[in-house]
Amino acid sequence: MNLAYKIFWAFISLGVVTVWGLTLNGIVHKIFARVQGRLGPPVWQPFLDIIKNNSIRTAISHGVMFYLGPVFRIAGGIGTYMFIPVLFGSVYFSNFSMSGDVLLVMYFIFFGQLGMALGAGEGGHPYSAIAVSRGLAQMTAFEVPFALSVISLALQYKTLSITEIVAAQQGSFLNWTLFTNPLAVIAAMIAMLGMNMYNPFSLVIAPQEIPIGPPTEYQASFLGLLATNRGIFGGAKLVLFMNLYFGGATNLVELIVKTFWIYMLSVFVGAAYPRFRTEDSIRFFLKYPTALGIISVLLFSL
Amino acid sequence: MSDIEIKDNPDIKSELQTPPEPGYSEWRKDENTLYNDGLPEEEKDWFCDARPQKARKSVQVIENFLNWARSQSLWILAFGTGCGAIELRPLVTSRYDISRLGMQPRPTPRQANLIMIGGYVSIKTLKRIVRSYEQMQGPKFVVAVCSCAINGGMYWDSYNTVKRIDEYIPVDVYVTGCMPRPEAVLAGFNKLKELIKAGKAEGQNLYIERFDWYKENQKKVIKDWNMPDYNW
Amino acid sequence: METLYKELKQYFDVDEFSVQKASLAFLRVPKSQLVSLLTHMKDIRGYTHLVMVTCVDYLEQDSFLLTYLLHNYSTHCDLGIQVSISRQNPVMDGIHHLWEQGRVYQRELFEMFGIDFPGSPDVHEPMILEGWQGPPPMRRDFDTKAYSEATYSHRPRDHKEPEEYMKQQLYPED
Amino acid sequence: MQSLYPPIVNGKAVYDLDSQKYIRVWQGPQHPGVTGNMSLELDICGDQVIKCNTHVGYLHRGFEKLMERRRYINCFPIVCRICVPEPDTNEYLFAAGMEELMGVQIPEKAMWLRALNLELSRLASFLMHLGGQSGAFGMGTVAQWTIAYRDYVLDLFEELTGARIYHMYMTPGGVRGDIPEGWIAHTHKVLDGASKLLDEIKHVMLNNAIFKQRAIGLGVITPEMVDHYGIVGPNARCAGLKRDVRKDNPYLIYDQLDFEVETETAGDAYSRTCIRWRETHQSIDLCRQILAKMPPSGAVHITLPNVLHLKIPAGQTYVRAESTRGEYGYFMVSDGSEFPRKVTVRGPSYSHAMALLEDLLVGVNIADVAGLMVSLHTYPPEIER
Repeated sequence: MNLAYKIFWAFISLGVVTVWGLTLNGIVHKIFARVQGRLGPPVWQPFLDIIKNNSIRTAISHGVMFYLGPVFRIAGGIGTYMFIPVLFGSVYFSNFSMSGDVLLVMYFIFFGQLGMALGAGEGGHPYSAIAVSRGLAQMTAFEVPFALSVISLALQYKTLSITEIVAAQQGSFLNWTLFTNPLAVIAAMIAMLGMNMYNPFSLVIAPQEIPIGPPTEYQASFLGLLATNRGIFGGAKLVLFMNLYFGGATNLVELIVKTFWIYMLSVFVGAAYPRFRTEDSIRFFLKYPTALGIISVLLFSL
Repeated sequence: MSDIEIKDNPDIKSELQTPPEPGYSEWRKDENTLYNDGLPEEEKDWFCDARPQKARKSVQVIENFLNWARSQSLWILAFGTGCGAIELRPLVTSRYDISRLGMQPRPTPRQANLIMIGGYVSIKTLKRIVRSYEQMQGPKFVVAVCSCAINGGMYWDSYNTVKRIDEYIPVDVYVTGCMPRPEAVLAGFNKLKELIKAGKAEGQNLYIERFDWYKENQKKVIKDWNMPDYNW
Repeated sequence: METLYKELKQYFDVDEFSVQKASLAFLRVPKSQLVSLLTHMKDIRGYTHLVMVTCVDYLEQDSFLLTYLLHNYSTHCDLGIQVSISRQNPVMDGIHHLWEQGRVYQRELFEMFGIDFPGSPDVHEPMILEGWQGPPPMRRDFDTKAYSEATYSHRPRDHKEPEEYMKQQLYPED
Repeated sequence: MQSLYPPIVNGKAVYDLDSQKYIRVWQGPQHPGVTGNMSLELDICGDQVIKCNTHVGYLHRGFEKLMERRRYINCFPIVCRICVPEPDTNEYLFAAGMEELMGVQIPEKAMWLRALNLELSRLASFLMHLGGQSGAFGMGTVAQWTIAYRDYVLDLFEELTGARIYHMYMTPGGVRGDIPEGWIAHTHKVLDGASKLLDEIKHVMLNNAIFKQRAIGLGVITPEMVDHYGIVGPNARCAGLKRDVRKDNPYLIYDQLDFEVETETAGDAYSRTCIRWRETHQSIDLCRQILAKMPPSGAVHITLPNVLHLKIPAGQTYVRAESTRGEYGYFMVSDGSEFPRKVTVRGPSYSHAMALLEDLLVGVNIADVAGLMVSLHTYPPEIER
């Protein structure tokens, strides 16, 4: 397959994951609403919000970096997604996974958030600045157990390539990392709770304290871009976790089922808990998940 | 109490006491700049002094589609300006649940399209309402709930509440009653949706069109005007 | 309450004692003795809770009547200590050192009646009214209706006047 | 290590906002974490608040002025609008003050109906508070449950009085009407549901580890502070003081009801939530007691002379009642004319939201500002009226 075809299919799969990520967002809002005893918004509400945000007629900018914030964010989201194989064994849905490994993907996860922090900082609103500092502090904290878990995987499979990690988990479901290296999976899933920004780790975007967090000043199409990224980045994260810990997927149905249930973990926890303070959540991340990660690394390095 | 009676935006033109003057008011330098007189001298550089311009519309077909999308995703500014805010809580919870209609409260004016004026507006709040309204990005809509926002209501002789909110910001839909029931407010929101779909809720452009008139009214009651003439 | 009044009478120039109900009485004290009486009530008599401070404007007598209402939690009795001050030069001693919320009441009284409390923190800062340029609004000679009509425009009624309309409906022959 | 707090000169903290060590943020009036329409001006250093100024006055309508130029009966529709979540206390107090000055006694049945109405409104207000408290710590689920359930209590009001929020039920001389048919059964159903909901809330909210972690030790009120700041109601009871107007100065028929004053000793936000949770139960219990003990029939109001020309003898009085936030009081002065000379409203939030909040917030993490503010249960219209 030549490069042009590759790019063509990568964009198709990007479209698929965007739609699925946004639909998942809609489903999640619906589930939250049902837990709270109401009907909730329609499942397609995130799409309408994006259209609405892009159809706003005026937009206020605060400078070049302010423009670039959402661009960095979506670049981070697309970058994360582009180096993950979506369907194992499929020539069409493998993106550029042969050229990058899990470290590159982790870099892109960081990249988007840092770019967003720069852009939001230029917004000039004190809430943006406070929320950026909290968000980056919390992000650094949850990257620790996630990184430990990835190191443990690298020791286990003797590779950093996601495709090879998925290949090693094929065969029976007992080959999944979930069963072969449960400690690393638990550490990484707790880190994912932090990444998804649902309760109890939602302080950064908490409306009651520092409303909305970094995107306080973002409006109109900037917000539309950020909402689109929520679909892409959310989908990419789920696909990454599925690949690393849950044996990947060989067809789209498997992908949809697995990512849905991975996402539901955040939802179940999120609906039942209040949120941590920043320092409490950092303390939490650096305690139990980090300990689990270290144990799993030690287990496979000895 | 609380009859469900929704009025269309009364044509403000017919009620204008003074038509917008062709010349420049004393607080405007020229056609495109604002004086920002209320600001101290050293702060004037920090604020934009451009006069807001009317927003362009797209082609009618696209505009119709966008209007439909706008009507399906109204984000309310979470600003409880008066007693009417108490009915906002039942509205977002399970009994009435406005999220069914694609509406959600939004804590920052930058991301909200709809401001709900909940009842009486004191002068101190009016200043914040004007500020929040101008910070919202258009097309933006205003729903005035409770009688007090329409004609002063119970507080018709109070020294600290304005009697007509439509002199200070353009209002799309009024909901009468003291308190209007949540159903009445919901009906008001549905009416607003119809107006948006029909392309009649152009409050943002109306505000820009009659900018001088609105500003003069605002400055008449807000005695300590210490903010820029237009809050970008 | 009567015995309390008799005891207080020995130390302070209190008069115009009136009992409203079993647990509530009012008395009048000269302006100069107010703070010492409040301190006495708070420290010795157990009237530790400052319920409120309010002011009644007696325009016809050209005076403000300040009422400091104290509550005793052990006997569950209230004592309203009233002090009359001149309307021309309304200055009063502050009680913010006795009760923390006193300063809030004093800010409000300054804003609403123009009674000055020298030394009270932030007393001259606007608390409720912002950019207010008229006279203190709670004073009796301030006419809120006239002010409102002069400042805010009235929405003209586009339907029938209710009085006329009901007259036509009910008594059409008149 | 450099001290977090700035030096204090002449009783005021001195610091330079341009030093980039401190930042000034405003919370409110347009902020979902602030109760009602008021604002906090916070100077923060890192995540900690070092100074707080409360700004009120966004809801000022000049009630005391408006009442001076309205006849007594015309004051009625506006007094209940002073406090939106709990208007009945205002109605009751204004009516009680008038009756006391006039020297009239209301019928027995009217007293029971008034007490029932007051307790139901306490229940509704507490439900909203519990929702707000959980919402302030990010637990939207409980907030949705309680605020939605409050609507059923409002339904009861609607059936009894004809209005959801502003009831205008307790008119001078009694109440407007008797209980409609089938209302008592409906009430029992709603009360049963409420106590079931409260048990669920206990499991989800009060026993939640994160909720405890955040609320315990937040904004401690010590017994010494209570009188100094004029703290009343549950905020005073959480410091261990048995102060309840319903027990201390019984009004209406509260001396015939059987209840205990709930107290806690910790004085922090968690104990305040627990007290309010228990008082919600207490309100449900009192409603049941009132329904059981209420005389089945009787006059519900006395006949007053033409209320439009009602002249009240000269005099002054102070009446108080226990609202959800504490002692609520009306000071009324009559000069013998048709208009009240002066009506002063003493709202409990007056001391809680201004002097107390400003001092309690110092040193608090900015994430807990909303939680602390809600736990004091302040409501701005009582402050500025």
